[in-house]
Amino acid sequence: MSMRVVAVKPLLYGLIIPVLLLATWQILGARGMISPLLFPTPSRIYEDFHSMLVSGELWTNLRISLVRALWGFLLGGGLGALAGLLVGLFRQLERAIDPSLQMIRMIPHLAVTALFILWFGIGETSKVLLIAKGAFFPLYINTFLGIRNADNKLHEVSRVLGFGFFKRSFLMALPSALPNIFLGIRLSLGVAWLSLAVAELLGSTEGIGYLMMDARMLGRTSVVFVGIAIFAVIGKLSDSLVRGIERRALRWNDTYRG
Amino acid sequence: MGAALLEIRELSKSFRTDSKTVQALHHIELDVQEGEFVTVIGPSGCGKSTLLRIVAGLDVGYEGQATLDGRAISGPGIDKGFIFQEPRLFPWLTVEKNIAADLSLRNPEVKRRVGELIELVRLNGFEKAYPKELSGGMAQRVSIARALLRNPRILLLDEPFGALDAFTRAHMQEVLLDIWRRNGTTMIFVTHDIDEAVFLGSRIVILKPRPGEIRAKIGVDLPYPRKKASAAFQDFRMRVLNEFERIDELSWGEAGAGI
Amino acid sequence: MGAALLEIRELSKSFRTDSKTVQALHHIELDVQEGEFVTVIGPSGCGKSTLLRIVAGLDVGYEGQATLDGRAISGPGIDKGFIFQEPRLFPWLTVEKNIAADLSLRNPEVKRRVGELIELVRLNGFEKAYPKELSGGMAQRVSIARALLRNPRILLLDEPFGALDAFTRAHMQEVLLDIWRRNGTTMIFVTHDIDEAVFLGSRIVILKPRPGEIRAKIGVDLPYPRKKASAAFQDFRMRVLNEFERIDELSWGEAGAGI
Amino acid sequence: GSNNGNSAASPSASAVAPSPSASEPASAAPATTNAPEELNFGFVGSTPYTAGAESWGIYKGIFQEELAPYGVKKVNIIPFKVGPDLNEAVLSGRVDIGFSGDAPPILNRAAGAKTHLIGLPIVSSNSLIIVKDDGPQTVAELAGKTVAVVKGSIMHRYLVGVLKEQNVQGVKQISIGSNTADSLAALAKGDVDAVAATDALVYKLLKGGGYKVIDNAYDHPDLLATNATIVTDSYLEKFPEIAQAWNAAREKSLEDLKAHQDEYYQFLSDNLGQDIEAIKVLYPIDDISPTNFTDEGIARITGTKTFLVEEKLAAQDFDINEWILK
Amino acid sequence: MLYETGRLDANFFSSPTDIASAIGELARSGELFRDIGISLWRVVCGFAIGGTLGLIFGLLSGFSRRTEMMIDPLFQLLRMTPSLAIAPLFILWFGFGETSKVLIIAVGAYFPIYVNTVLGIRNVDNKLVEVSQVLAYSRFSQIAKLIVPSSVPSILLGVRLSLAVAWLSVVVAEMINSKSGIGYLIYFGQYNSRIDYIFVGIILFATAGKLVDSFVRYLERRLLGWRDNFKG
Ligand SMILES: Nc1ncnc2c1ncn2[C@@H]1O[C@H](COP(=O)(O)OP(=O)(O)OP(=O)(O)O)[C@@H](O)[C@H]1O
Ligand SMILES: Nc1ncnc2c1ncn2[C@@H]1O[C@H](COP(=O)(O)OP(=O)(O)OP(=O)(O)O)[C@@H](O)[C@H]1O
Ligand SMILES: [Mg+2]
Ligand SMILES: [Mg+2]
Repeated sequence: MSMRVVAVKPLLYGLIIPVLLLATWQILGARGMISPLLFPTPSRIYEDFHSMLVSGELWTNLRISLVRALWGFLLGGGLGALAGLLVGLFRQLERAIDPSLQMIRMIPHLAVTALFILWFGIGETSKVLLIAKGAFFPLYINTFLGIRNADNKLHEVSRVLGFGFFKRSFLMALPSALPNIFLGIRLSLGVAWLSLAVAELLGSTEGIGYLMMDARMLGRTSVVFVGIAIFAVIGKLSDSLVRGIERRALRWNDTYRG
Repeated sequence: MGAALLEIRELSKSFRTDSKTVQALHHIELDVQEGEFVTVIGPSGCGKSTLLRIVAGLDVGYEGQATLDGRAISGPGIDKGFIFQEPRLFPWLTVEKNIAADLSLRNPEVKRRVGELIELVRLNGFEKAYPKELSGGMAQRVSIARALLRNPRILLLDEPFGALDAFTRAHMQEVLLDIWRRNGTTMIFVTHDIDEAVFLGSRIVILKPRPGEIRAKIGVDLPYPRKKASAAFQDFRMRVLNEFERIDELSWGEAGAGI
Repeated sequence: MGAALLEIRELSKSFRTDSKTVQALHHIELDVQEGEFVTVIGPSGCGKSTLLRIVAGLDVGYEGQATLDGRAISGPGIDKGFIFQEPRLFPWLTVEKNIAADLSLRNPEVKRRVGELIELVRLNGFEKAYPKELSGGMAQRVSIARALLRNPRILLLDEPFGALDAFTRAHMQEVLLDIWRRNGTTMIFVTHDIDEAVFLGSRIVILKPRPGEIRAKIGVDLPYPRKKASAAFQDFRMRVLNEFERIDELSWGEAGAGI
Repeated sequence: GSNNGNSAASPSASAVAPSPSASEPASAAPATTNAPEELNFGFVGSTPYTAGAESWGIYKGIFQEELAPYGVKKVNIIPFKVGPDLNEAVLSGRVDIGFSGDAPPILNRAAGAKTHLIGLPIVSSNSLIIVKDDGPQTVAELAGKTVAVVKGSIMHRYLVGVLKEQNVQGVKQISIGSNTADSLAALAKGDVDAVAATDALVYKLLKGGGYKVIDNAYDHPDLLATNATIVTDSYLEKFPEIAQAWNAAREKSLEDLKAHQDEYYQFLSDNLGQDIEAIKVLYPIDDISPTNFTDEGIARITGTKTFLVEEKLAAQDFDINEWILK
Repeated sequence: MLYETGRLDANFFSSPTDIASAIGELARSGELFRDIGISLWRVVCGFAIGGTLGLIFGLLSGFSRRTEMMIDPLFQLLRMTPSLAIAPLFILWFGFGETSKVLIIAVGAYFPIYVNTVLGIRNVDNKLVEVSQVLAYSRFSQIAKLIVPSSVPSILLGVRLSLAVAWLSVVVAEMINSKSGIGYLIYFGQYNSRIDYIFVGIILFATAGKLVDSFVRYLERRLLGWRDNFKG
């Protein structure tokens, strides 16, 4: 089996179900068995997608959303990983801050939008921070648990070799936690991406989330679906990217491969 | 001889688990002088690893005293090298990086020493291999090299040669004796092989199990290099064997005869 | 003697990694008869474990043929027992549950046999202990008991006694011989201990490394039970040692002398 | 936000007394008896019931009683947070009769939803512009400033109308958050200079001090909005007499409501979590329109539609008169 | 304190005393317990459905590469789909009753468990997999006695994330046609200028978060005593 085949096969398998679903949807829609107002047919959605693409409207909004999601993810995810690392390494710190973080974790975005606006205004800050709030937790918890899942045997090795705090973190704890950290990154990216929908409510005039809200308000369902498809596809792409990096980074892992 | 480098007094250690309590060590008394080569033997599960771990500073929560250089042992340190019973390599690092561990291979001095050690443990060609690509014995040799790189003042070895074939083992014994002689490293060496214990040790400590107690301490006054075939060697071997055999719980007829 | 139980023809196996390709086995030819006790020795990293894993059906992707009962080995099965070089216990199961593994301890027959085996490997009192509470040798004995419980037709042992002290080891050797005699189990036993190889095997296979090839196959026609002190035993030992020593890459002067 | 839907609870401070209607109660003899057993009535709001004769009637069981002869066994009353939610439910056929501010059903209809208008239960929904005490003092001062408003809502229509009327240029309009609280937070923070809102949502804020209203729709009667009741065509098919049956029930409920005013206010107070005083100011009974269409109502809803079409918010233009179920 | 010195805007914050009195008021009327009860019930049902399915599909996908190739991309697409897209579908299929609320929560709860289960399985030590092969475990034994126990740490992590998402989804679920529940309480507060209710809601969510976390930690202690892992 050549490398090409290896890379293409999973893709083909993965396409089976989505393609079947889309085809069914298109056929049922075309025959009028699904309300085209509620669920415009894929071809209709594609037409809108195409015209938005050509007009440049799509790209402008997408770029803004991407930048927001990225900043939010970097900020929230970065802090989450850092906090997870510290809390994972220090029991005292865990006692001190983990309970509060666990409480904050459960507070819904929608309940605090007014407070975010009050504190951070309606500029980019509040949007990015709201996304960051969402992206923080999956990475925090996964990093934390990844570190706590580190094999004590290796921890003992690091002690015997006289590793200081930094070496212990970066040469022992962090690599041990890598599989979990990658998962955390994937979950955080997803959350960051989905938080856009709420964040772009906060006084936005552009962005994919805004576009969807607006279209929904005005009953332009096919535009809503363009947004949904973009969310899904870009989300999936970013996820696949992380998994690609993960596969390379975790080559050393001798684990079950299914 | 002045005060001993390592002093162990009335050392007891027990493990409490949900189901029961195991007394791993009981009233151990042991002094180790600077530069000594102490070999420790004893039946499986008698507390050899536990003793080594306490000296390394990995296990605390024991009773009695264990002092190194007159100070209570508070934790592991770079001056105490430890070779674990299993290889315990970092799975994400290649052989050479595992040996270097926290030292950077970009440092030419480190690079050179790592290269030397790889040669010494006969792993040339496997510098870039990951632990999952090594055989059992190869992994064990990597962990030995890792401990040797650091030139510790005291080296604690927990059955380091257990997974090696007779020849590689003999080679590694020579390597170890060489290091001992050259650097004056204090060695505490746990083994299951009585020949090995006699061949290497300037003193042999025999433990008996449950509770782990010292059965005997035997000074080996044979000159180095020792010849395994010599009569004097065989004499010592028999003495150790006898002590070992008297360990009550393990006295089972004929089996011992052939060892 | 009819067709061999296990037939290995022109077996080669190489591992490809990012950095290079390692030829672990090269043109291995070996027949094992039903009820034979084959011991395998060879330097560390020469491919012993790889050979055993292929016979067990754990490694596929080799060249040449390996047939059991005339059929190509397609995967692991209940008729082939395997004792790994490391204990590989399930960390979430207690000792007795590790031995029972997928069998239920609520079955009184299983319970009885597990109890017997625990007695046999001398782990009484540790039935309820978790792997992390065991010493290295104790864990290894659990894994031996686990394989013995299943009464396989062919038992593949990869240095099973490596972490055991001399006496426990001698005891386990007796236990193994006893099982072999009573059940007629075919044994393929990898060891580093030449004494052990001669003491147990009805035939000894000597491997040489890189590429892993068979250096010699020596039939041991000493009657059981063997006496390690006997002249005939020592003769065989020397023969094996000589073969071993001639393995080119590993010829290093004096070291071998004392083994 | 709800403000978009300008919830049925849309209040008014003045009492525009509607001309008493002379409509006949529905005929007692139903023509069909095979109407679906359950009728789903959806409205925009956040509480189980809202202001108006419909809620009251359903609460008291008057609708159930009136519709029973047609075979309706159960009337469900379902709140939706925002207009689009209700619109989607209407599209999916899960809501048979919808009740909200006029903008959402117009937008839905313009986008192709098959519905008909069967009533304008309120025809004088107010909107206003609120600022900080030290903010712009007149509509004219809004020039070059930022105003928070929900796009496509009655407040939006009012704001655009007022600005046009007074020829104020360069006003930046933005939508903030899912509810007016978010817009008000932006006002408090100083990120916007004014918010176009409805009375109910700013009542508390005004009472607290520090804010004031600089303009409201009562001063521009053309810009007052209506609330609309629509029925889906698919439901109409199954139950052709629904309009008259529904309106008869509403008529009866309205009479009952007027006969039990204190009870009604108490009911609203319990439901909306406000004290009676506020309820009386925010949801005066006089605000509830008669059941029949009035010219004033039709003019106002046509105004909203025209606005939505002009602003290119509605997907396409349509004729309100054709929309009204005859 | 901050509140009393006037640093916080009374229009957007409630003083602790206000919140306490709101809680008292809600508790007296029995509304508080009804709201907690109903939200709790929805979370439990939604989590039970979503969690179980997540576990099952996670097992399927983790266990077989082929299944993973088939279903995983779809799930990853769905995972990135805003609930906004899903809500109307649910209304269409399931109406406004409890079913759609519970299912919206189930969808939220599904993904963390699914993803973590797949990871847990893919992190099972290959050495132990070989042991199970050599011992000729049946497919079932392999799942029940090897894969599941060794992925328990990961699965529990998934449970933890899932429970959180389930609680957060309550807010989405109770957006439509809800007449009770904590999400409803928050909406009620938002749309009727009852800031104190919003804060009561926030406090309830935070408390739920803490409790859920303590519960999973308790489970971890009970179930994972066998582990020899880094303790910080
Ligand atoms: N972490 C632990 N928890 C509970 N019991 C333990 C623990 N570690 C060791 N023990 C017990 O202490 C005793 C001594 O163990 P130790 O590992 O020191 O033996 P050992 O002499 O090194 O044996 P071996 O030669 O088999 O390695 C054993 O009975 C073992 O069960
Ligand atoms: N998974 C693997 N990937 C790459 N190389 C491997 C792998 N497994 C084994 N090897 C290589 O194959 C050779 C033989 O390994 P094997 O484990 O069979 O040796 P062995 O004879 O059992 O040695 P030991 O006595 O040290 O256990 C070694 O050089 C090793 O590096
Ligand atoms: Mg030990
Ligand atoms: Mg091996």
